Amino acid sequence: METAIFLLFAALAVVSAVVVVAHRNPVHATMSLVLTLFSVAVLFVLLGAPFLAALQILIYAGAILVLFLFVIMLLNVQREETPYHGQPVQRWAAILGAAVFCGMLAMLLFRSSLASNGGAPLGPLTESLVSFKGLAADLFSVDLLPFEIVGLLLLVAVIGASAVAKRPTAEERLAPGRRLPEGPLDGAEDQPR
Amino acid sequence: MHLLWLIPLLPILGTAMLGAIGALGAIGRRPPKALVTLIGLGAPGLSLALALACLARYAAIYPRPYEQTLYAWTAGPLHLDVAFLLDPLSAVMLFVVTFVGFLIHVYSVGYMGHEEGYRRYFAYLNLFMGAMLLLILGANYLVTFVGWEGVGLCSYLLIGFYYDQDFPPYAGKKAFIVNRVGDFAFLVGMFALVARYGTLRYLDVFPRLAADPGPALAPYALGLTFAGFVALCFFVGAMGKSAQIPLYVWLPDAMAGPTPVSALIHAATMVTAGVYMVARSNAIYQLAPGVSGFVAAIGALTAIFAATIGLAQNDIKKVLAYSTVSQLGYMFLAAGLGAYTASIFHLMTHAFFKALLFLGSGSVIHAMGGEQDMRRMGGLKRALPVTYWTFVVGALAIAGIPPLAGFFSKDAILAAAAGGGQWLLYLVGLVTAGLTAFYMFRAVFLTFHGEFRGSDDERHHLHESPPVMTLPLVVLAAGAVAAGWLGIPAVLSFGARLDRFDRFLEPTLWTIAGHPRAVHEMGAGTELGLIALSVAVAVAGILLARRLYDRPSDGLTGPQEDAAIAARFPGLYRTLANKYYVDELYDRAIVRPLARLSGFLWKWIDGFVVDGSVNGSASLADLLGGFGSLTTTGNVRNYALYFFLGVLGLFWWIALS
Amino acid sequence: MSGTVPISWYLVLAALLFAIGAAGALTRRNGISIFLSIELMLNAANLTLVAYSRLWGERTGQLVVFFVLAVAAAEAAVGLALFIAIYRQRRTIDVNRLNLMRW
Amino acid sequence: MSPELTANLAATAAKMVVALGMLLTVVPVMVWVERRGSALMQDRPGPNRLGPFGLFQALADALKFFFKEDVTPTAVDRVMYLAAPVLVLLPALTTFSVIPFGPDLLWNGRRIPLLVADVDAGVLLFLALGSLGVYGLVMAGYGSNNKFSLLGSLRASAQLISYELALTLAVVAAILPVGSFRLPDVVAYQQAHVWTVLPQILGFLVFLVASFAETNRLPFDLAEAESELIAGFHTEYSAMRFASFFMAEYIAMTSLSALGVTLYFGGWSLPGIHLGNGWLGAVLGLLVLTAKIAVALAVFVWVRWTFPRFRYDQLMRLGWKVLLPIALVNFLLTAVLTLLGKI
Repeated sequence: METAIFLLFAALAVVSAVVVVAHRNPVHATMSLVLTLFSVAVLFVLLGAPFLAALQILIYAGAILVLFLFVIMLLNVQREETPYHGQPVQRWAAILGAAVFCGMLAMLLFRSSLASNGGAPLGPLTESLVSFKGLAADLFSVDLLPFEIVGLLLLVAVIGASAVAKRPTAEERLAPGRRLPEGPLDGAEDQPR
Repeated sequence: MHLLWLIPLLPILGTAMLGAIGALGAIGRRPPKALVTLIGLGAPGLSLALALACLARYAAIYPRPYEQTLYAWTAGPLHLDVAFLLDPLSAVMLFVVTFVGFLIHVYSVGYMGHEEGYRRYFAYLNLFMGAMLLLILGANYLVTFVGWEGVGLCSYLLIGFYYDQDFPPYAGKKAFIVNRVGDFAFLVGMFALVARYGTLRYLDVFPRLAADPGPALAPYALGLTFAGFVALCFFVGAMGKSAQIPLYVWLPDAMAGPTPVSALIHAATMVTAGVYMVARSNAIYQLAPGVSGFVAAIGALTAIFAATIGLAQNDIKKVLAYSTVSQLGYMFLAAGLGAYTASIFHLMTHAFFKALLFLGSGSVIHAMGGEQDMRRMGGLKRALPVTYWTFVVGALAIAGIPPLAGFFSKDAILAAAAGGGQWLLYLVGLVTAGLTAFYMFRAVFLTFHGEFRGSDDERHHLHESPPVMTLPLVVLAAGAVAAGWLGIPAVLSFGARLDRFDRFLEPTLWTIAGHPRAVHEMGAGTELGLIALSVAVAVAGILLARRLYDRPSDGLTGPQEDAAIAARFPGLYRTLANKYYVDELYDRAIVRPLARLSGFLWKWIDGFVVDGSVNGSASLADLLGGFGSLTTTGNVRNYALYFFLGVLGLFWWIALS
Repeated sequence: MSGTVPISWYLVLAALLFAIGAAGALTRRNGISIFLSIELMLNAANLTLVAYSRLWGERTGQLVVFFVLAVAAAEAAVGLALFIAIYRQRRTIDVNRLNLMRW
Repeated sequence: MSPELTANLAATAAKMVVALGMLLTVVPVMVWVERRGSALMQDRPGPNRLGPFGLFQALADALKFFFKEDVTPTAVDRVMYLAAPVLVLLPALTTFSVIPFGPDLLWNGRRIPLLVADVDAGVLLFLALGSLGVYGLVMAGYGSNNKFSLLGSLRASAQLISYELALTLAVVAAILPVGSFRLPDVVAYQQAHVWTVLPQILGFLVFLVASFAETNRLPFDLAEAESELIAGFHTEYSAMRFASFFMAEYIAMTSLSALGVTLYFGGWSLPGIHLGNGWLGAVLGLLVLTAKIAVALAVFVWVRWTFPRFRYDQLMRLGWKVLLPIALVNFLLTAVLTLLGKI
């Protein structure tokens, strides 16, 4: 039963991940990523981390990716603008590199002790691993400092994001030394090499 | 006497102080002139006082040399000390340099009083005094060489004193570069000495040479013995410093400096350093008779050569400059003949009367507002009586009229030539003496007699110099009269031994084992005859000058007379006036080929090879950088790829190997 | 759930997801797509962390995932704001055209 | 299959039937309530021809949707366009699974909790699944390839993630004293103490306002503001697909109402009355819960026909500058008081 669930969602995750990187339409890609996240969340539940699964969906799927979609629609990002010409090396090197990475990881996996005992069934889930209380207790005692720092980071990120994305006021737009093109830029200097 | 080291140090300190007070300029204030004068005169003055005190003390231990080691510098087996030596030879030089030097400093206060760079002038002059004293007091060749280079530097600085004009800096460079040739030979000589004897200390080298001359007589290089080689090297050094053929060319041009400088450096002291050096190294020269003969020949040649050029010069300082070259030739003639005492004797008397003559000419130039051409002078004796009379004393002294100083010293040299049987050299010396008398009095008559030939402005400007300038003239004139009395030759002593100078210097002459010094004996009659002859030649020269330039029977003025002579002997006169075209010859034979070689080195070796390799490596770096910059596409994805591949590599390295 | 699925399966899955994300981040030209690929890689890392957490019975891995989530949120906020700003200036978020930082 | 598993599956299936039946019957009822209610408020008859009080009007509407021609515009992004209605419906239906609708049933010696998904992270699951609802709207708007739709879904997504914050904070504050994400625990806590609405009146108000926004109901229905965007994200939909959006809206309302009454008004319980763990208790619990939800839905209808529509900037300002700070303060106060043991 568990194996079946794993296989189902693992396959779903991989397929949707491929769609994420392969689909030319960013909205589809984002939607596909939602699916991947959902699958991974299910795997989190299998691994005894229901809290993280919930967070994954609540924060990642429910907030971050909505933000992505929001921006995609706001900027009206259509299909990718420039074709691949002139950069075959980049593409194939990247894909090859990813493959090599996979291979190396697999090699590492089979060389390590996981190869011998990794296949053995795991022990039963412990209460301390699954319960929210244990996680919360750690978060507010052992890891209090990182927790606070993360809070600070989020605050900074909020302020920074609003500062960066803020539409310049009329004066700022007219200030000397600023160039805010209203239409598409002339292509000459921007032609991809 | 233990304060000997202060004598050269004081003027150097003076220089340092004069330089330091220049820092006042940083706060926008000029150093007060009185302070400059105080330091500039005080340092050599104290030096003179100390020198006199030391000499007085030295009398007690005479004739033993006194050596003072300040600092022992050891480099492996080589011992090179900062040490000073006081012996009869350096005592004479010490007296001459400090005494004449101080007088010229005093004179300079008046002469340079209205010039820009008063402080700079005294700083250089003090530095010169220090270096010169280092040169003569040095207890080994190295200290002497330091002084030697120091005076060369000061000479360069002072010749180029008027650096805002065109010619003086050029003349300064010329002096410096020509001197380098000699200095190089001097260095080579020192190296040879070190290589063979392992020391440069006078009181080491000379006693060993004197005790065992054998090794020094072994063949060494250039077909010469070791002694001959070293002697030749030192003489080439002396050629440069003391303006002998063929390295004399810088000295006439050196007149571009202020006149007191000409008097001090280019007449009285520095240029005699070569003579001093040869005399100091007499042990070596005694072992190298061939080179000594060469020295004598060069001296004689220089003497008559410069004298003939002096005949046709119209610049009063040029006349004196060639006269100096000529007199230095005399000194080398004597030194080459082994008459070292005679050469030093002449050196001393010459210091007095040539300094006097230069300072006199300076007084004239001062009065003329900078004019140096004798053709624009004339009749100055009424306006400048003191200058006139002192100048005449100097001229008589150099002409060799008894009983003035020049008579005795020149006679000593001629006697040495005649006594050694070198009649050709004697003849040259005699002719030179006549020529000297002639051109000196030509200068006297052209300058002081006759009618004034300058502009009205200059006539109104004519004035006798202030006492601060005339007083040194008078003192030097007294010296020019009396200095010779220290060395009255035996035949004129009437039984008394009045040749004190010879005897005083005797301890500095080394007696080489197995090489007894030649003692030339002449009959008293012969000697008296020769003296009479030389005096007659001098008088004849003076009279001829007077006939031509003072009371012209044909009603011609001096310059017109020159023109007439030039018309009668055009080729000869032009050759003399143009100094035998030596400068032009050097230009063609040495300077231009050197310039072409330098041009070649510059364009091809430096420009192509050196710059090429430097630029080439830069270009290579640029090229490689160009390849490298191909990776800098500005495309973030490319960078991300590099990063990713790097991570892969790290991963491989850390996790899998 | 007694854990019948070997932990190495999770790790292989995570590696696969990571590789896919890496390939995507390096081949896409659209800024947003690159961002998505990076999120994918983060998720793969998270999966690894949770898997190890399960393997050792330790909560630490889960805690780290929690922090990763927070950081990802911050990163997304700032990153997207940057894209908006860039879009205002250049009317594109195609990273091939955002190549001013060369030479 | 072990008998244990079989029993569990059977129980779960039964609970799902109950829950689904409830949710699906709510829709036609709500259509009728909405129309009659609005008519009542506007002092007009409303639909009154079909059946008693026009009750069958809703059935007629449903039949109409079933038999209308399904039009799919040619320029749409087909995957998005077709998936959107399902995705809208899915979270609305699933969220209800964590709502308990009666006391635990003791039957055949086994204790059956009366909720479909009895998980520890119940509230979280509700919020997580609810947050996925936004994707349906976004996909619908984007997939329609229509600028009005796109604008509508943009508005919807921004609105949803904005109000989700306040909503979540209010919910968390409500369950803070309970110390559990399980909703049965929440009900038990309220039975033991007092309805949460009393101490959490501030949180409840935030929850209430945020609920209107979350369900895209007036006064916050800017995503489908007909005067500006025709019908917003579902402009291009027709027939059953349109009906899906329609249903999703009411089901979401119902689910949210269920969460609200469970959190703040004791859920299936009544204060001071113990329903027992038998069948009677289960039926009574279900009835009590239904009644409470009905009241809540009535409030939705009441509000809809009472308030005017907000402007979009007003909506955002309300969400970020009023509700969020209130929710934060409320959360902080609750946390401190809980820590001090005052609640």
